[in-house]
Amino acid sequence: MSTHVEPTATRAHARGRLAWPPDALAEKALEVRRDIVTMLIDAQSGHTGGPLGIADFGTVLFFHEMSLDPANPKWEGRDFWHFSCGHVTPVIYSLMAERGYFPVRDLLKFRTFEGHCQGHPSAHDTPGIEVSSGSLGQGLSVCVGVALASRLDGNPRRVYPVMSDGEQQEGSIWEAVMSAAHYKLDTICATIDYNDIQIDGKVQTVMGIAPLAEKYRAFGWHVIEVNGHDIPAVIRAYDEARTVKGKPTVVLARTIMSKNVSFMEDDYHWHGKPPKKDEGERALIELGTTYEAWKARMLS
Amino acid sequence: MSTHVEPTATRAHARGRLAWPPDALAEKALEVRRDIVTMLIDAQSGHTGGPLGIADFGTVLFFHEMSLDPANPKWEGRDFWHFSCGHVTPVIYSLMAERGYFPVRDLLKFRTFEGHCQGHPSAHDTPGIEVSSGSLGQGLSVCVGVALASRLDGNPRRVYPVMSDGEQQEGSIWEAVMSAAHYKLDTICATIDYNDIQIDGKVQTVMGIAPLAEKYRAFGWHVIEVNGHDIPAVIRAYDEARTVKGKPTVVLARTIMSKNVSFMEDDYHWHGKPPKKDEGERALIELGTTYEAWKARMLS
Amino acid sequence: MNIALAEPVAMKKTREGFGRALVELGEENPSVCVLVGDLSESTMTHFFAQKFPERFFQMGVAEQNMCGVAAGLAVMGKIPFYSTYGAFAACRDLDQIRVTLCYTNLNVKIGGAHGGISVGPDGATHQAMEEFAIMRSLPHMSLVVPCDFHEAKKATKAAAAHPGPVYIRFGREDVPVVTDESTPFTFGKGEIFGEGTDLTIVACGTMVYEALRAREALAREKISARVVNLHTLKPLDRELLVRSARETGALVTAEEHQVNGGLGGAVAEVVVREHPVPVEMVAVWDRFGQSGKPAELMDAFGLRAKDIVAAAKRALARKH
Amino acid sequence: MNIALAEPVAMKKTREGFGRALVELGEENPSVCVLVGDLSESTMTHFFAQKFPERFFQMGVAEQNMCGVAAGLAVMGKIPFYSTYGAFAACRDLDQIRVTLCYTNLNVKIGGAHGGISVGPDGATHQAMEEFAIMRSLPHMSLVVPCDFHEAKKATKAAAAHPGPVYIRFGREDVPVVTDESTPFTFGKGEIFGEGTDLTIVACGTMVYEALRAREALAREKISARVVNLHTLKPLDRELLVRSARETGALVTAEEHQVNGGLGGAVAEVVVREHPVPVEMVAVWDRFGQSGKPAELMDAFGLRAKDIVAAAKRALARKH
Ligand SMILES: Cc1ncc(C[n+]2csc(CCOP(=O)(O)OP(=O)(O)O)c2C)c(N)n1
Ligand SMILES: Cc1ncc(C[n+]2csc(CCOP(=O)(O)OP(=O)(O)O)c2C)c(N)n1
Ligand SMILES: [Mg+2]
Ligand SMILES: [Mg+2]
Repeated sequence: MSTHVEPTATRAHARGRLAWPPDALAEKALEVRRDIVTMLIDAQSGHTGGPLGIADFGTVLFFHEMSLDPANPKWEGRDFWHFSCGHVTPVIYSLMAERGYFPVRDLLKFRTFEGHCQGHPSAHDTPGIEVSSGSLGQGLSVCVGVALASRLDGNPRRVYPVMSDGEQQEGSIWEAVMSAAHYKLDTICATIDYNDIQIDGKVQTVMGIAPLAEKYRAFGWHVIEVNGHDIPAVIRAYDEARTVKGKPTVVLARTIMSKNVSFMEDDYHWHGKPPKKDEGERALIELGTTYEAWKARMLS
Repeated sequence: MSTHVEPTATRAHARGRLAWPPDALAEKALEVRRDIVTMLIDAQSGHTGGPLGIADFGTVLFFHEMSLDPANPKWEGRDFWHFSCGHVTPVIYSLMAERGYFPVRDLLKFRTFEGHCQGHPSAHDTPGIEVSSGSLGQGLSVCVGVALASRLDGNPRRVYPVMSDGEQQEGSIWEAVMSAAHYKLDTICATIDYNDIQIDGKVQTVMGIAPLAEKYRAFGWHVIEVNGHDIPAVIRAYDEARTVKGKPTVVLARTIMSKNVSFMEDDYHWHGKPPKKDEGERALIELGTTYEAWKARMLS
Repeated sequence: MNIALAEPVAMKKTREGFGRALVELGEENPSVCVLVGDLSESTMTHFFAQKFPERFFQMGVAEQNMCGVAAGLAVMGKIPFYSTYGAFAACRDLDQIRVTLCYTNLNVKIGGAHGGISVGPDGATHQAMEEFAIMRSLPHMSLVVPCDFHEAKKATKAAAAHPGPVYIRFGREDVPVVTDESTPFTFGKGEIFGEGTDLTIVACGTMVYEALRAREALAREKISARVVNLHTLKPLDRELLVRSARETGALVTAEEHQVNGGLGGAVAEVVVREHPVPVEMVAVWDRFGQSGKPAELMDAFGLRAKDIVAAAKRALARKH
Repeated sequence: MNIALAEPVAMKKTREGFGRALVELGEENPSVCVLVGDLSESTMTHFFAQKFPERFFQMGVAEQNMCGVAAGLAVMGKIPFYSTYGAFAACRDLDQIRVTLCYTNLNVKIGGAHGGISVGPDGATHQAMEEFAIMRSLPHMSLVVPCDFHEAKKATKAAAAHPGPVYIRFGREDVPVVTDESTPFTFGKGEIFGEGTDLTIVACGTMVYEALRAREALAREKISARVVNLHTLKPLDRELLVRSARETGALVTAEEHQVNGGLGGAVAEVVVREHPVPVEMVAVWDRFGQSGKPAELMDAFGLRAKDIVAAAKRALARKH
């Protein structure tokens, strides 16, 4: 499953693990950011900051790490991914579309009555979304269940929950953390978007979760701390996780909210609002394109 | 409030902190165990193991550590106590009755239609119970609220939540643990009945919570580990807790379920069932009395 | 059909029907899994645990996680049943039930033990009496309330066969066995357990037995009461309810549950929309339970045949 | 009383009424405290936070703990209001609400923001449409659903004055202002917002405006509809409902909530017990919401004046 596949647009639909090289991943992460900003300009509703911060490690997951089959989302050889922080749909949908789950143009119907890209992930509407989310703190438990089922079936499937940091305040997360260690689920490799921001401000000010690494260690997990924007480092982190036996792994991905859009970076006001048209156009220029050009690319 | 009061039956009703000496506390703990077994023989329903294990540190709380006024349960100078593990009502009610909240004879109506001693603590029924409980994992949050309110009022009140160890599996506990540290509530001194037993067996087998001390430390608490049956050591633990500033304290009281009844000790089958009449009589003999004698004492 | 009560009537636990059915399901279908929240004996899932340890998951005292783990098992094609006391099954993990289970429409079954006031000495916290209202409000959720041991077995098997989330409510105590293996049971359909023309008593769970006793008492006073065992509260058998309203002109509902939004509410909603007739409700009147012997509590909370008889007479008096 | 709608009608958020009322309460009563789960602007509790930082408690994304902490504040004599989105306020901490708040009967107020399908683009997970059924089932709990900005303020103030747990439901969007400061509001009592003789439309929340529009449309067809603003669903104004059933002979209920166990259910339960008449229900028909513009969704889910008009005609046709 880990045979390296050449990164060409078409091969993004390929079954299995793409294992793209870092430069190709960086390029794709840039495209994902452009998708995110463009879809939010059209939707005029939705979350900007988290998705832009997740773009880098998210791209590593979808285009390097995970074994997937977009054409057949329920492929039995697939790895399982689930975003417990359902509000980051712009990056989830962009990664899915770019990977080939559905046409990129569908992103332009984000949060509309007609589109399938709901405000929060809906298994009922979007091909490839296996479990709905949007209420924080529920997803890690689902992944524990998936890992237990895969073990029962003798399926080596790896399981990739993605969580946000504010979400770590939910007690249900710690129930799931405790049970994953209790059942020694070493197929679980969670990633936490550790941007230290939530809706009302800095996570440490709202309700401190530090020292998060020590918390996970005390709960019996293997912890890897990494710069979530350093693509080679993120690749190494997931490689390391695959070598861990007898305990689950959490990758604490230090990120900057709204990364790569200067006037949005590390600002909690961008947690849940979309850019106005002009703000979005400025953002896209910083991202090396224009609204018209990128929208045309998305529609093509 | 810490003036030492002579331990005489009558003085158990005294307002304030009794600060009884260890020998008097040991004697009272023995009486509490006798109450527990006797009330359970009559009720033929209820929890035996947890309550017998809590008797020692519970007696230290009610007869040494806490400032209370049984005659006026809402006394504004009172410390606040709350058993989050509501199922241990036999020890709660015995401690309350022995301390003077209500007649000891009321214990003999435990779990009956007529009595006020409900199966789980009911603020609606029992004088001195301030908050109902029985659903695990809710009580520490209540104590955080009490500590915040007391701080707002400039009241130095200390707050004493009691939790069980199986209860540590509830995520709501970790939400409360996180918030108590976030708000630096050093007036909170929690005790955990760490008997390593829950309904279905050993806590470590059912759903491991170890290393519990490290978990609490990683969540920003001061941790004191103590033998929950060593009365002088428990007294020292609570003394130490009063010196801790800027963070809450948890006393991990290592206990033996059903302590001091040889044929019940450390056996999870005694979590939730009462002794049959003959079993109870044997237990009371081990506790240095008889059913008739102790019941007469309770009725007097 | 007219159910004839054996004299003396045998007594058995509905939760045992659950536990036994799980073992049979485990034998029939390797996808069936069971999860429990540190209550394997109370929920009688220990039978399954002994037989299929590898498919039994002890989740400890963590209901939210138990629900989510069951969801994950279902995503991978398993048929998970998770169980704890109904008060916690319906309330502690409701957000997970709503979003992860119901919105995704996952094939997860919930066994809620210790439902009703008849739970007895444990008192109010452990007497689940709000689950009907809660589960009825959730899209995609089904709700079944078996009346005895045999029906509990059938309901558990039917839940496994029905795709999507299902909540099944069980009681704590031995309750009268009113059905046998051969009594018909169709998920989503009520059953007439006693024919009658003057009014219809619609009951579920333990109240079906009380309804049958009430029918006997009413018969002695020349009042002909139909008894409907409405074991499935959701999806609701509207057709049978409307037909009973039309044919008998008055209804009495009987449930071991709060009066707001439960069986009585479900019946009232159908009746006013399709065929308004007088309805009297026998239920817990918007109050918490308390400790006591199950029988004492059933009496004190007005959940007996005599209370159904009195309600029947009030309903008849209002019939025009 | 007959409410006259201003043309054009002003638009304002009910949750802003909540936020403004909290500030006034904070000024009047030093015991009033506010807690929020990382949503201070969405719940508009930030006004209070700015004015009374020492009495404002940020609890982060931890609803269960927020409920328990509020309980502790109440035990010590404070009057805590805690707030988050209704979907989470009613579901994530329901076990705490049932046992710690309701069973103890503590003086805690819950502000559930973002209720109803009109929440819009966020989609199903964030559109709370089950809270009425859930809160109605809990002993000691009260439930208020204000229809506009002014009523939201009054409801918040009334909740502070009423001892015991109270849940108040707010919406996300600007909604028509149908009342003013002087419009009467009594906790636990419905208000007749439009007199009528042929039938009665019982509505709450945003649907009160739609009901008033429906009344105008029906009037044009010579149908005289009474409109009752039933802002308090619990305790229920049985007297007014029964009187309306008796005087007008047919009812239509209108709510931005699931059809099972909500306003329609509450009305149906009273009507069948006291004065059976035809009732038609305008509600969300046991399905999850979705993304879309609030107006699109109100249309698509059949929650408009025209839907009430159609229901009214169905109810009249069944009236004898
Ligand atoms: C159970 C629950 N409570 C509250 C919310 C509302 N909400 C959405 S995102 C969020 C927190 C945002 O912080 P974080 O999880 O760190 O995401 P980020 O802002 O970094 O994208 C909250 C409170 C929710 N979705 N679910
Ligand atoms: C939320 C909740 N889930 C389940 C239960 C049922 N229950 C009562 S006690 C208990 C666990 C017992 O273990 P522990 O807390 O350690 O108490 P101990 O046996 O040591 O007295 C459980 C699962 C409950 N009371 N509340
Ligand atoms: Mg964050
Ligand atoms: Mg224990």
